Amino acid sequence: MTIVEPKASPAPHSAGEPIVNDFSITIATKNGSGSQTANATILRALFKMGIPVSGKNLFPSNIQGQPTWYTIRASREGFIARRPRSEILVAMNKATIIEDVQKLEPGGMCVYAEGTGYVPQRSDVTFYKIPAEKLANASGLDGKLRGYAENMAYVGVLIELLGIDLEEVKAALDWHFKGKAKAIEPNIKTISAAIEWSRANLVKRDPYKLEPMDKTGGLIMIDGNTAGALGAIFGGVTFAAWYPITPATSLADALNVYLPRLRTDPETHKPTYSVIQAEDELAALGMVTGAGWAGARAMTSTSGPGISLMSEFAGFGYFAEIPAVIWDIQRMGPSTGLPTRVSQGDVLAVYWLGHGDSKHVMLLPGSVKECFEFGWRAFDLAERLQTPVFVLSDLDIGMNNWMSEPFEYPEGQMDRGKVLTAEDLTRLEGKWARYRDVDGDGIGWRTLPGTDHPLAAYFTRGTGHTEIATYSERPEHWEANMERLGRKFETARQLLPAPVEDRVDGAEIGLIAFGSTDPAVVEARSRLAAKGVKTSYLRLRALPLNDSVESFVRAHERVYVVELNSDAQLTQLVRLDTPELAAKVFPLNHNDGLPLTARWIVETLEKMEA
Amino acid sequence: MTIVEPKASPAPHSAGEPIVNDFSITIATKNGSGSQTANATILRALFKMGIPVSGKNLFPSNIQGQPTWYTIRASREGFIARRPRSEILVAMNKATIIEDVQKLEPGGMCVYAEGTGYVPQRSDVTFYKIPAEKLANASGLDGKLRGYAENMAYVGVLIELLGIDLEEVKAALDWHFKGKAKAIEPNIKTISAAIEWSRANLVKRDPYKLEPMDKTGGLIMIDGNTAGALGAIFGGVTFAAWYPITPATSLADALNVYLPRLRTDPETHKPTYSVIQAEDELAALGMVTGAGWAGARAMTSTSGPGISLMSEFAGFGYFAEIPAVIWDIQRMGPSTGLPTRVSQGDVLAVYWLGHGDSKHVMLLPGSVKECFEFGWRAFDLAERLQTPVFVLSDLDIGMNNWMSEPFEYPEGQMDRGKVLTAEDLTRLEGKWARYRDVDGDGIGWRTLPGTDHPLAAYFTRGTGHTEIATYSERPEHWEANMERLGRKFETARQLLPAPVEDRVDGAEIGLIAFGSTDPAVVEARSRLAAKGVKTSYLRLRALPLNDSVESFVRAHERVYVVELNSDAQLTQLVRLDTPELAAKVFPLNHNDGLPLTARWIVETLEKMEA
Amino acid sequence: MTTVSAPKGKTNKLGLEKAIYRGLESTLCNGCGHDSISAAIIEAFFELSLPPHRVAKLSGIGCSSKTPTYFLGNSHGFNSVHGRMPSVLTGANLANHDLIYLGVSGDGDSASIGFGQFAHAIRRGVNMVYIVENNGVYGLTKGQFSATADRGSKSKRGATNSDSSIDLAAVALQLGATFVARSFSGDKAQLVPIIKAAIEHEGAAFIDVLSPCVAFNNHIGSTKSFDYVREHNEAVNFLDFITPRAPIKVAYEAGTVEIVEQHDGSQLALRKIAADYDAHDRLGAMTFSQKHAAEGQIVTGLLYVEREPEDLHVRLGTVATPLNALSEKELCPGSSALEKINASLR
Amino acid sequence: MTTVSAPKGKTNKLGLEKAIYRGLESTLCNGCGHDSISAAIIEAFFELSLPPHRVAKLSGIGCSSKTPTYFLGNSHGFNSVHGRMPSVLTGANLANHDLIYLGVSGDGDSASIGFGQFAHAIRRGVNMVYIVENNGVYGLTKGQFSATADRGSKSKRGATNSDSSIDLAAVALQLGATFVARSFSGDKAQLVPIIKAAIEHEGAAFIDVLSPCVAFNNHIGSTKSFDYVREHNEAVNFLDFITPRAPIKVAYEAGTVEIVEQHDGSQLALRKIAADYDAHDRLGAMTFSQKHAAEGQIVTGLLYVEREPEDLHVRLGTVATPLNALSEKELCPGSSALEKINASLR
Ligand SMILES: Cc1ncc(C[n+]2csc(CCOP(=O)(O)OP(=O)(O)O)c2C)c(N)n1
Ligand SMILES: Cc1ncc(C[n+]2csc(CCOP(=O)(O)OP(=O)(O)O)c2C)c(N)n1
Ligand code: SF4
Ligand code: SF4
Ligand SMILES: [Mg+2]
Ligand SMILES: [Mg+2]
Repeated sequence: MTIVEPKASPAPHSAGEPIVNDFSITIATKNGSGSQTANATILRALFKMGIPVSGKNLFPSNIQGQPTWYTIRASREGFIARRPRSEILVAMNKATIIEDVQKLEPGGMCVYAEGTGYVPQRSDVTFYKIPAEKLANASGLDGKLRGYAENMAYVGVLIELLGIDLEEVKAALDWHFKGKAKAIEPNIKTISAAIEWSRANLVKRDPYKLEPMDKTGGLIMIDGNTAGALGAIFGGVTFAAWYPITPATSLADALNVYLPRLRTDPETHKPTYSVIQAEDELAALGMVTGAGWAGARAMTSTSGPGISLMSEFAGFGYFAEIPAVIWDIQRMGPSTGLPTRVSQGDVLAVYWLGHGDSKHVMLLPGSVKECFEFGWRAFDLAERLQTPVFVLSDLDIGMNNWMSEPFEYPEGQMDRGKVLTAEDLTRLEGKWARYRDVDGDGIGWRTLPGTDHPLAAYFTRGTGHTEIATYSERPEHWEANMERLGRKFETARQLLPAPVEDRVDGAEIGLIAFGSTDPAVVEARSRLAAKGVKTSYLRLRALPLNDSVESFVRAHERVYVVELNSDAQLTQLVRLDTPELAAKVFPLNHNDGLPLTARWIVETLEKMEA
Repeated sequence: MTIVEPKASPAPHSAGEPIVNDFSITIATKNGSGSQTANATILRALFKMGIPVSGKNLFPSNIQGQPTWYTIRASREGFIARRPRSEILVAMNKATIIEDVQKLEPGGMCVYAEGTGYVPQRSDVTFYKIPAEKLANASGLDGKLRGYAENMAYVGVLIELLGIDLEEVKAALDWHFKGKAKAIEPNIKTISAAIEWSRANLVKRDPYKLEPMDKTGGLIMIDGNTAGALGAIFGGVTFAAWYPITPATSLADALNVYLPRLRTDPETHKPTYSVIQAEDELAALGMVTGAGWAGARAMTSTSGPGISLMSEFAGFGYFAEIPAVIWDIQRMGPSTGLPTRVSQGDVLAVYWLGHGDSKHVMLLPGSVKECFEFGWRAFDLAERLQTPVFVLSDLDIGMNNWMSEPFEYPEGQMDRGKVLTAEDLTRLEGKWARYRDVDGDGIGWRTLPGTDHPLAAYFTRGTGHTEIATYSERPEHWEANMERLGRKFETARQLLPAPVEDRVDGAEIGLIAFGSTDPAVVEARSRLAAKGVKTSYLRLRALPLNDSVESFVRAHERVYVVELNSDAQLTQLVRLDTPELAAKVFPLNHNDGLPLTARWIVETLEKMEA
Repeated sequence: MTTVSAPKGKTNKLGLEKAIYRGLESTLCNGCGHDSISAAIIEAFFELSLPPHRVAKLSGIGCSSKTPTYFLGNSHGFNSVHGRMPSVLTGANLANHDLIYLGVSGDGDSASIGFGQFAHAIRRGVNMVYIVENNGVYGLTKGQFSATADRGSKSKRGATNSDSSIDLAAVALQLGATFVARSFSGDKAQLVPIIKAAIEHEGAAFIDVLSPCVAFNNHIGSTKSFDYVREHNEAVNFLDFITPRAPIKVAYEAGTVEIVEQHDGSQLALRKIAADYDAHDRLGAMTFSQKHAAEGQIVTGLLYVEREPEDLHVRLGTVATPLNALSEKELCPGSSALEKINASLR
Repeated sequence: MTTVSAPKGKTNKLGLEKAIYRGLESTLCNGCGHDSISAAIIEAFFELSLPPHRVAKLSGIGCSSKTPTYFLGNSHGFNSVHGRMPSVLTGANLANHDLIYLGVSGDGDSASIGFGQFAHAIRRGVNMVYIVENNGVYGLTKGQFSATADRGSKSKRGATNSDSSIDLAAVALQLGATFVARSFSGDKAQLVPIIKAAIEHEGAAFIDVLSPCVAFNNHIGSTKSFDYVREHNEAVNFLDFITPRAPIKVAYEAGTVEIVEQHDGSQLALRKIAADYDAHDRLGAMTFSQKHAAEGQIVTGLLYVEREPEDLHVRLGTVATPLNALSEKELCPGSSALEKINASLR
C-alpha cells in the first residue's frame, strides 16, 4: 500500500476544516497523450453535479509529447476566472513535475504517477502516488493505447479522493463520446479499476471535497468558437472561406460539424452552404468579399497573422462597401508570437486595418453566449452597414469550455440591409445610384448580381468613384464619398451593441474592460467591494465607441481600462474618444499569455490607487 | 494675324500695372503627348532665371490620351505652395478647355491651340490663339511625332509673351536631354518658329511678365524620389527589392539610374549592390528582411496597397528585430483609391502596422533635401535600432520637382549599430546573448551570418524566445522581451530627428504639420501674420513623438494639426501623446487629392477661430 | 482613345444590338492589344445571345484589368485588387452559380503577384472564363518586366530580364485546368470562337491571349520614328511620349506558323494547331506545346478540353438554388433546432 | 520526442564529430518522417565536411519548418513567416553569396500559401537547396489537406479533397529549376546523396521529399489500434491522442518500384529512376514523371540537373566580395561625387 512520504506529513490541513467546492485542480500531462478527454470529462462531471466550474487548457504549440496543463476551477460562489495557483495537482509528466509541485498553493494536495519517479519535496502538501500504468491495463486496450488509458486512472483516483459523482462521470463520458459504447467502455474499465485501487490503497489526508450543488441547472457548457459557429449558422451563413490557424481553426471545424446537420435541403439533402479551405488568408477574405458582394452571408475566421494578410482586402471592403464577417480569435503577437497563448493585442491593428483612411466596425464578445449572439448579429450589421465587420474573440473564450445560459434564438427577422430587387428597379425605371445617400445615414442601396433586371448591374471598384459607381479622379467626388463613409461610421455607433454598465453610487473608480477579462473583473470588483472599494464597471461590446463611454468616464474620478496587451490599446481608443477627459483614463493592462486573474487586477489597482 | 476676340477685350488688366514674377501658369494637355518635357523645360528655365518656382503635375492614372495639367508657380517672395487658381492657362486639350478657362483667375490670360476649336467665353481673360500644329512642322519630325512637337510651340509662345530667357530655355533643354543634340534639335526648331510667329502675330495685351532675379543661386532642382534614392546611395544601400507602384516607382528607377554610375567596383566595374524587382510587396519586404538580417543595408519603396501587403513582415521585423528601410510614397487611399493623387493617409496604418503589439519608427521628410538626408539616416537608425524604419513621403514631394539647397554630405561615419565581429566573439569566448539588454537601451547585440566564428550563429524567429534566442512559451520570457522592446521604442524617441520649431512670442495658436504641407503652412503663417494673427509652428520629422511636442502644445492655447487625410490621423497621435492636453489639440485636415494651399489653411483656421 | 467598333443595327437572338454589349469608351493607348480582346469578348457574348445582366466580369489591377469597363456595360463589374481577382470570382461564383463568370487579368496580375491565386482557382475547377491579356510587361506602371517576359528580353530602359519566364497555359495544364487555350489579340477569327467555347465550358477555362503593348514593347531596331521616341524618353528618363499606332491584326491557317511583327519590329512566331490535333489528351498537350516552345514557337488554339468537366459546385454538391437566393426560412434552422442544441450541451 | 540518432566518435575532414551537426532535441511526433529528413541533412553536411557556421538554414512555419532547430545547431537559423521563406532566403543570399543556403519548407508552406514565392525563387535561380518535406497535410494545424494532397483522398475527419493536387517537382521543372529531385524520407540511401548533390549544385536546387505524417495520415482500413484511435478522436471531434510509431524506412533498387505502406495502411508506389536515365533532358524529365504519375507511380531520384547552371548572382554580375562585407569606403561614393551631383542638378 502506498502511504504518503514521511517528509510530506502531517499535511497542515489534515486536521482542519474540509474545503468544499472552492479550489482549483491543475492536471499536468503531455499533449497528444489523450488527457484532453479525461480533463473534459472531469470538468463536465462537476458541471453536471451543479458546481460552478471553469476549465482552462494551457497547451504548447506542438502536436505530441510537450508539456500541457489543464486547470479546473470549482467555485461555490460562481467565480470562474483563472486563479494564479491551484490547490490540487495531478502530476503525470515527469518533465515538469518538480516545477508543478512548487507552484502548488501551501496546504495543497498532489496526485502523481509512479512512472514519474518523483520523490515528494514539500512538507505542506499531501501527496498520493498512483500506479497509473498498472491501472491502465484494466482498459483492455492494446499496448500502444495504454498511455491513453493512464489518464482515466487519475480520473478514477480523483473520483474517490474528492468525491466526484461516478454517475455524472459516466454521463460526461457518454456525452463526450456521443454514446459510442466502443469508445466509452475502456475508459469506464480503467476508472473503475482506479476507484477500487484507491479505496484499497489511499487514505484521504487532505481537506478538499466536491459536493453536489444546484448552481448549473439549465446552463450549457461549450467553447466560444463552437458558439460563434452556431451563431453564424442561425444567422444564415451561406459561405465561409478560411485558412487553418490556431486558435481559430476550431471555429471553421464547428461549421463543418454543424452545417451538414442543420443546413441541407430537406428533399435533396444537398448543402445550402459552402465552406472552402482557401490557400491563404488573402484568398479567404477575397472569396468572402466576392460572396458578400454577390449577396451571400459570408464569413472567415482567423488569428493575428491572418489579420495582417487581410489588410488589403479589409481596406477594399471598407471602401467598396461590401459586407463581410471576419472573426479574429486573438492569440499572442506580434508576429507568430505564441500561437497557443491568449492576448487582446489586435485592437488597434484591426480598428485601422488597411492603408489610407480605413477604419472598421468591431464586435467584442465577452462570453460564449455573446459569441453565439454576435455570430448572427454580425451578419445583420455587415449587410446593414455594407462593410466588413470584425468579431474580436480570443483563445481563452474561443478554445476553452465555459458555462453559459442557453443560447437565445435571434430576435426578429434577419436584416438583409438595403438591397434593390428587380421589382424595385422596375418601379424606379432602372434609375438608381449605388452610392447615393438617399436616407441620410451614409448607406446607399445596392443590387445583387443575378437580380433579374437589365439595369441591375453597377461597377464595384476600389478606386475613386461617383454616386453611380463610375470611375472618377475629381476632388469633389472623392471628398463627397469620404464624407458619406464618415457619416456611415457615425450611423454604426448607434446600431452597435451598447456597453453593459454597472454604475455604483459613490464609486470614484470606473473600470472598462471587454472580452475574456470579464470574469476576472467581476471577481476583482467583489473582492474590492469587500474591502470597501466601490467600482463601477462598463464592459464594451463594440467599436467604434458610443456616447455612453464618454458619460461613464465623465461620471468617475479615475477610469482604468483592463486589457490583455502590451500597448494598452483600448486605453488609447478610449482616450481618443474623450479628448477632454483623456487624463482621467489609465491603462490596467497585462500581457503574459495567460487568462487574467482577479488577484492581478486587485493588487495592481491598489498599487495605482496608492 | 490672330487678334484677340472682341468679346474678350478689353481685358481689364490691359491698362494696369505689369505683374512680375508672381503668378501661376496651368498647362492643360493630354498625357503621353510629350508635354512633360515642355513643362519641365519651362520650369527649369524660370529656375535658371533666378525666379523662385515650383511645378506640380496633376496627371491621370492612365498611360495615354487622358487630360493632364501641369501648374508652374513663379513667386517673387519665394512661396512655392500650390495656389487654388492660376492667372495663366495654356489650353492644348479640347476635352477640358471650357472648364479650364472657367478656373482661371479673373483678369487672367489664356494661350490656346487652334486645334481645340475653342471660342473664347470670358471677357475678363486675355486670349491668344496659336496654330500649334502648323508650328510643329518646323520640328522636322515625321507625322507621328508632330503631336509631340506641338508642346514646344507653346513653349515658344510663352517665351515671347512672358519674356522667358531663350538662352535659359536652351540650357534647360540641354540639361533635360543630357546634351543629346539629336533629341534637342527638333525642339529648338519648333520653339524658334513659335517665337517668330508670336512676334509677327501676337499683341501682348496682358500684364504678366517674368524677369530675371537672383533668388535661386546655388540651389538645385529635383524630385523627392530621386533625392531619396541618392540619399540611400550615399547611405550605402546595398540591396533594394521593390514592386512597381505609382507614385513610388520613380524611387527604384532612380536607384537603377544612379547606382550603376556611383556604385561599381573600380577594377571589375561589377555592381556592389543588387536591386531586385520582386513578384509583389510581400516578397519585396521578405527579401529586404533577409538581406537586413544578413547585414546588408536593405530597402524597399512602395505606396499604400504595398504597405497593407507588408503588414505581416513589418510585424515580424519589429519582433525579430531586423533592420529594414521602407519608403512609403503616400497616395490617396483607402484601397487603390486615386493612384496619382496625394494624401498623408498612411500615418496610423504604418504606425501600428502588423497585428499584436507592433509599432514602428517613422521618418517624415518635409522637403526633397530631407528626402536625401533621411535616405541615408534611415539606414543608421534601422541598424542602430535593429528595427524596420518607415520613411513617409508622398506623391507631391516624391514626384514633383522642387527647388532646394544642395544636398549635404552625411555627417560623420555610418552607424552600423551593435554588431559583434569574430574578434569580439573570440574575446567573449563565444559567450553572448542575442537579446540581452547589456547597455540598458533595449537594444541587444547581433552577429551577421558569415561571421567567421564557430559560435557566431543564433536563431532568428517570430515566435517567443529567450535572451539566447531559443524558442520559449514561458510567460516571464515573453513579458521580459516585450518590456525590452518597449525600452527600445523609448530609446528611439531620443535618436530620431527632432521637430523643427518656430515659437513666436505671444502666439496663442500653434500649428503642427509634417511632410509636403510645409510650404502651404509657411505661406499661410505669413498671411496670418500680415493680418496680425501670430502663430507658432512645429514641423514634425519623425514618430514616435518626442517630448518637445508636449511642451509645444503646453505653450499654446490652441494647437491645430495640419494634415492631408480624412481621419485627422496625426491629430490623434498628438492627442495620445499628450492626454492631459488632448482637448487643446484640433484637426486642420483636408483631403481632396491635391497639394494643400495657403488659402485653405488661412480660411479654415479663421473659421475655426471664429 | 480607342472606341471598340462594330457594325450597327444587326441584332442577336435576344433581339439585342451589339451596342448593348459594349462598355464605356476605352482609355487605353491607341492600338493596345487589350482593346482588340475587348472587341472579341463583345463579339462572343453578342453572338451567343447572352443577356448582359446574367454576366459578372471581374478583374484585378492593370491596363488589362481596366478593360471590363470597356465591354458589357450592363454586366456586373468588379475591379478587385492587384492579383486577387481569382479569389473574389471564386466567392462570387459559389454564392451564385447561375451567372457566367468572366475573369480578366494581366500577366503581371496573374503571373507575378497573383500566381498563387491563379493556380488555386484553376485547381479548384471554378466555373469561369479566365482570360490573361498577356503583353509580357506591366503596362499601367510603365513597362517593367512581368513574369511572362522571355528570359533575355530587353526592357525599354535597356534592362535585361534574367528570370526564366512563366508559361501560364503550360502551368494551367499542369494544375488540372479542364479548358486551356492560347491566342493572339489580333486574331479575331481564332479568338472569338475560343472565347465562345470557353463560355460554354462548365469548368475552369483558361485563355492566354498574347496582346502587344504599344507603349512599352519598344526595343532597339524598330522603326525610325520609334528610335527617336525611345531616345527621347531614355534621355529624359521617364515615359513622356507615346506614338499612337494601329492595333496589330493577323489571320493565318490552322497548322501554319505566322511570324507577327510587333509595333517595335520585334517578332513572334505563332503556330496554330492543326485540324487533326487531339484536344482531349492532357499529357499530349503539355508535350506538344513544350516541344514547340523549345523551338521558339508559341502554339495557339484550343490546347486541351475535358469532355465532362466537374466544376467546384459539382464537387461540393451544393443545392440547385443559388446560395444568394435562399430565403430566411432556408437559411435559419429554426428555434426548435436551437433548443435541441442547447439541450445537447448540458 | 525523437532524438536524431547517429554513431558516436567518427569525425569528418574538418575533424568534427557528427554531434556538431545536430541540433536541439526534436519536438516532433515519434516516427515523423521529418525527423528522418533532418537525420539525412545532418549526414550530408557531416559527410561533405562543411563548417556549420558557413551554412544558413531558413524555413517558414509548420512542423517541417520547425526542423531547422533540430539540425545544424551551429548554423545561422531563420524561422520566417508562413509561406515566405523563399523571399527571405533570396535577400539573405544576395547580401552574402558566400554561405550555403538551405531552405526547409512544408507542402502547405510551399504549395498552398507559399506557391507564388516558391515559383519566383525558382525562376530567379537563387543558389539554394530548397527542400519541401511533403506529407500532403498541414501537420501543425492538425491535419487539413495541403495543395499536394491527391484529389479524392480522405482526411482524418472523413472530408474528401476535391481539388487537383500540385506536383511541386513538375512545376519546378516547368519554371526552369536547374536541379530537381524527389525522394522519400525513409530512403536514406537515396536521400543523402541527393542532398549532397544539391548542396554542390550552384543554382536553384529543389528536392520534393515525401514524408509521412504519423498523426494525420490516418485513413479507414488501418491497423486495429489505429481504428480505435480514429474512432476515439472522431467521437470527441478533436485530435486528442496520437499513437507513437516508428519512422518508416525503405531501401530499393534503381529502376524498381517499391510499394510503401504508411502507418495507416495507405500505400505509396515509388519508382526509382533507372541508372540509364538521362538527367540532363528537361523536356524528357517532365514527360517521364508525368507519364508515370498518370499510372499512379511517384518517380524518385534526381529528375533533372543542368550542367552549367547560372545562379542569380551570375545573372546580376555582382562583385566577388559578399555585399554584407563591403566597407564604408566601398559603400559610400564620397563627397566629391555628391558635389558633382549637386552641380548636375542646377
Ligand atoms: C498591391 C499593388 N501593388 C502594385 C500595384 C501597382 N500596379 C498597378 S497595375 C500593375 C501591373 C499590371 O501589369 P499587368 O497585370 O500585366 O497589366 P497590364 O497593365 O500589362 O495590362 C501594378 C504593379 C497595385 N495596384 N497594387
Ligand atoms: C499567415 C499564417 N496562416 C496560418 C498559419 C497557421 N499554420 C501554421 S503551420 C501551417 C501549415 C503547415 O503545413 P505544412 O507547411 O505542410 O507543414 P507540416 O506541419 O505539414 O510539416 C499553418 C496553416 C500561420 N502560422 N501563419
Ligand atoms: S500601356 Fe500598354 S497595355 Fe497599357 S494601355 Fe497602353 S498599350 Fe495597352
Ligand atoms: S503532426 Fe505530423 S508532421 Fe507534425 S510532427 Fe507530428 S507527424 Fe510530423
Ligand atoms: Mg501586362
Ligand atoms: Mg505538410
